[in-house]
Amino acid sequence: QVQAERFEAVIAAEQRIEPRDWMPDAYRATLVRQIAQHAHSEIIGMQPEGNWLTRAPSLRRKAILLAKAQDEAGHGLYLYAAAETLGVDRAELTEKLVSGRQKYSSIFNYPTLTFADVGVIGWLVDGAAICNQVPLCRCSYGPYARAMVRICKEESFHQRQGYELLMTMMRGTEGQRRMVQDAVDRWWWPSLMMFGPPDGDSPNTARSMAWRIKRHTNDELRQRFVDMSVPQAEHLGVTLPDPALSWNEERGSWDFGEPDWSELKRVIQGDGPCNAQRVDRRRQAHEDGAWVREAALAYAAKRRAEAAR
Amino acid sequence: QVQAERFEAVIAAEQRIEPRDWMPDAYRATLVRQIAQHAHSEIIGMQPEGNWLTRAPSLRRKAILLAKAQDEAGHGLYLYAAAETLGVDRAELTEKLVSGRQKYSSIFNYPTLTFADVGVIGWLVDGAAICNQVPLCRCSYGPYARAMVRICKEESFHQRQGYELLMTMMRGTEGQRRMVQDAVDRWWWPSLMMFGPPDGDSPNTARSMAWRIKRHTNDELRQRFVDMSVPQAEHLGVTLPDPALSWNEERGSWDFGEPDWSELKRVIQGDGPCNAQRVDRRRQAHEDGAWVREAALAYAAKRRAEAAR
Amino acid sequence: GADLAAYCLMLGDDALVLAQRLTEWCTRAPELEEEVALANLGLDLLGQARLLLTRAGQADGSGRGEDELAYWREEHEFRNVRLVEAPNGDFAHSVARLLLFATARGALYRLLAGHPDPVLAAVAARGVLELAYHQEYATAWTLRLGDGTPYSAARMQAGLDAVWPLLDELFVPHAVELRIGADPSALREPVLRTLAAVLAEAGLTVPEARPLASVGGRAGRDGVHTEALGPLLAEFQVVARANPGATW
Amino acid sequence: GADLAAYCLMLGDDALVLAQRLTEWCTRAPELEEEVALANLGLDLLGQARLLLTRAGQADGSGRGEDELAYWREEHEFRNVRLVEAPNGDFAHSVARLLLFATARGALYRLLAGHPDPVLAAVAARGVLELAYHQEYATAWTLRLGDGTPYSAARMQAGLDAVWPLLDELFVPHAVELRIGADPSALREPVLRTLAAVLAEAGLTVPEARPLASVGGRAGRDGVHTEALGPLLAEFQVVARANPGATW
Repeated sequence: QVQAERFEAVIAAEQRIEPRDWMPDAYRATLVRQIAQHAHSEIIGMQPEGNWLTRAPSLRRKAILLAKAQDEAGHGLYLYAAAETLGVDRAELTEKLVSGRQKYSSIFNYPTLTFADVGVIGWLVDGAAICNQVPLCRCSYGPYARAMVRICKEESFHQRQGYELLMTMMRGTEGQRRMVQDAVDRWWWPSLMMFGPPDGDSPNTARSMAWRIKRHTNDELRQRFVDMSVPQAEHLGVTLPDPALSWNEERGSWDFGEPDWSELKRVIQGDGPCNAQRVDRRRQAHEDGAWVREAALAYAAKRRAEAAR
Repeated sequence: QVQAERFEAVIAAEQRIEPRDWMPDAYRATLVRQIAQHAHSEIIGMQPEGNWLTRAPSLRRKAILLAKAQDEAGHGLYLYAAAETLGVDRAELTEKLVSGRQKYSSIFNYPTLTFADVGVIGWLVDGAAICNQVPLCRCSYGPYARAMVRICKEESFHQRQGYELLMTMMRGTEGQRRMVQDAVDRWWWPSLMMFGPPDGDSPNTARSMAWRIKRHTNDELRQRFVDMSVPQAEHLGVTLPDPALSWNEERGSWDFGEPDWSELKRVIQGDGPCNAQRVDRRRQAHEDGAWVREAALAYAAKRRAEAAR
Repeated sequence: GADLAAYCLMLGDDALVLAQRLTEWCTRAPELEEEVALANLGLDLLGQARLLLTRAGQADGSGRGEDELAYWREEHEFRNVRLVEAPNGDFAHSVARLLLFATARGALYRLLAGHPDPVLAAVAARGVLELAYHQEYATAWTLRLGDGTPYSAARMQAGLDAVWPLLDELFVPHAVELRIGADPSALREPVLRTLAAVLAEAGLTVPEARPLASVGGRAGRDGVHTEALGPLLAEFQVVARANPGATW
Repeated sequence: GADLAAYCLMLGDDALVLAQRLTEWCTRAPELEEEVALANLGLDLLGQARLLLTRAGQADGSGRGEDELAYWREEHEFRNVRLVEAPNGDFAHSVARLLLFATARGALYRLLAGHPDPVLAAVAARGVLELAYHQEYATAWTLRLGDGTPYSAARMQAGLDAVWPLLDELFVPHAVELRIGADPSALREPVLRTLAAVLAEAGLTVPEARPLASVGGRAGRDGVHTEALGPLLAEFQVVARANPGATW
């Protein structure tokens, strides 16, 4: 009881809960689920762009993309480490990912079909991720908040690189401009859906906000993203595929159309264009690597045994 | 003794030995080895050209190449069937191939590096094979001789198609002509080596000739091939990479340089550019297919059991 | 003109892309007889593709030949369903895909054999016979693998489960198909019935998998493919594109 | 000029092609730490390749940039040794290749750090540090796998056996190397000694495999490669070539 009051007080004072502090089971469970999904998203998120690594059309872009993939693996590592402070381990979470028992961001279940997709993922997907994540830098759970600070810094670097790629392509050939517009057409709506279902359909939001795990509702973040993206699209010279998009003088915000929530639902249920492919790839890598991980453990055990002698 | 005399008489009369006839063990062993090597060569020989199947630059050439690969698998089937008439089975021979205990023609241990290689293999490699094989249509062992009749007919069709591809390429772009010349430069000497070591180095030739398994010495066949190929090269407009090549008025034949027998030796010993790759691919296919073959056997056994009921 | 061309591209690209996947089996088949058979299926489909692409190039008035259409279009201009571009997987996976495709395409060709366009009608008429053999081949292997060993039955079921979500796209009518071809939604029932009978005989389960979602309502027939098509085309087109202006 | 350019292409292509093979590991590594490490090695090699190709384009007077050289040369114009183009195989196979390459290339860079060409000298000087890390990484994994489980030891030995025939090509001097670079045959002894020590510690056997034969005396440095390079380049170059005149 005293512990619970102390916990509430820390939250109310906008201070951080640390691993050794007492916390409610539901708080812990919510965080584990969220951090795990976030970590999984970083790892699965390497695939759509990784699809273009071997085909990047300039050595500079290849280096940028490879560095980004490396960053994402690193983000996964921080986040799994943050989850481990809550008493779960990485192997267990990976097991849940590859067996389909834990989710990752649905956006990664769409295919990347041209090199422009790499740029659009940087611009829109990383952009949406940043909108989601910046508030998490002030999340009540210390290790997660600190991981987010570092991750957000790198993500905004990735976003700038993505946008810069698109700017370069828009100044290029007709074919390049067509590729950019086509990629925007395919990624715009899925990006909006990254913020999750409409607030009315998001039962856990209130509790997460009370716990300072979440800071804004899905719809608030979605609006912020749209308001940020529309002028960027104009500057880029692309059309966003939403005829309902219009400036609302009164609200000082952009009105926009309704995403196809039934599509989101299908993707979340596992029937998206790439769900099976993404999980299969991760599972295959995990299974193919099992003997390597075992060997490393066996080797380390032998060295420890020697040292103990 | 009577049997041996009858055997010798059949051979002397240029008639055929058939599967149920008595034959000396050494005759049988020589034939098994030769037919198996020949069958293996058809199957391994699918790989160098098969390398370009998915990349053939026109649909017509893709169809031609696919039909050729199909023919080669068919040739392998006839030849394994011919070997089976001598009391060995296909599975046993395949086992010997994939474990490296039986050879195939060394020519297939060279890489195919451009699409022109497909044409040059048709022209030179199939051409050399035909020189070797036409006499085998009169081989003393009936099933082998009959298989060769059918095979030779298809091989000469392949040779004409290869030559026709090269003619088309030589009439094409500068790049295509360069590809053809480059391919000829790489394949000419290995093709000459297809006839085996010089006669002085070929200890089994005499016995095989006595048995009417072989009809001409290696050097005779090699000379025939050179005499046939030089005017074809001229007609094509390519240079054969042998400065010693010159018309010998007296012999009514072309003089030519000495192949690099040490290279042939290395390739035969297993160190050629593609030996490991070729056998690995065949072994991989064989191993990957094991469960399929087992399933087919199990299914057939179930159907037989049902029918017997 | 434009509709007929678009329709021929759809059917032609289906055949072309699946032929390419079948050629990938060359030198990798489980048995020599399968090398021969798979090459044969590939040759049939390649032959259909050549006639259909040639017809498309005539019908759209562009005068593009089969090779121009096969080698010089970009990925988003290909109109094949996603089923045919999926990687081969193991032998059971390839058999499963072939079973679905051959059953559905054979049924479609039967409808098209009376098409007013003489080329399309001729391709369909010959295709009915060819696809009947493909279907028979795939059915025979489905039975062997499904009712072979426990391992092969598991592989066969896994292959079916993997390709099943891609089946439905063959039955979703595109506007062009409704205008000029046959309505493929009419095939759903009979094809599913045929497949269910084969699977029942093989002791396999009809997968419950739902259809693979499209991207904002667009899929293969609209030029929106999976990530598998790009690498397939890169390999397919590389030599032709490296030699512009060449004849082969 | 021409010799320096040719030499920079040889070393640059080695780095470029191996970087490409390393990037193929991305999303396929056995552990996340290995994802990070392999990407890091790839980035180092890609960095070296970019400097060396740029230098080659300056030195031959053609003014070709790194991308023109990387994306618009044909296979026979690539000058890398065949070791780097071989397919990755499993993790042990990739580790074995990396061990051989890093040990030999590190030794070469040490010789080249005092090269009269300032760019080459700078690449080599930084490369010495980078390759030392690559060698350390490969050595650590060779030990872990060689002295891990019986299975991993078998895989590691198989990987070594597979790549060993390709090692010798690194030590066969090309005329250009003798004229402008360092004689790589001087590296044979010390590199083999280093490798033998690592394998001994790992409980592995130094393979007895003989060097892979060349084709009529020509190999990677002469532009005569294995069948693995063509498909690698097809994938590598496809987007750049599909968009001539584009900037990225």
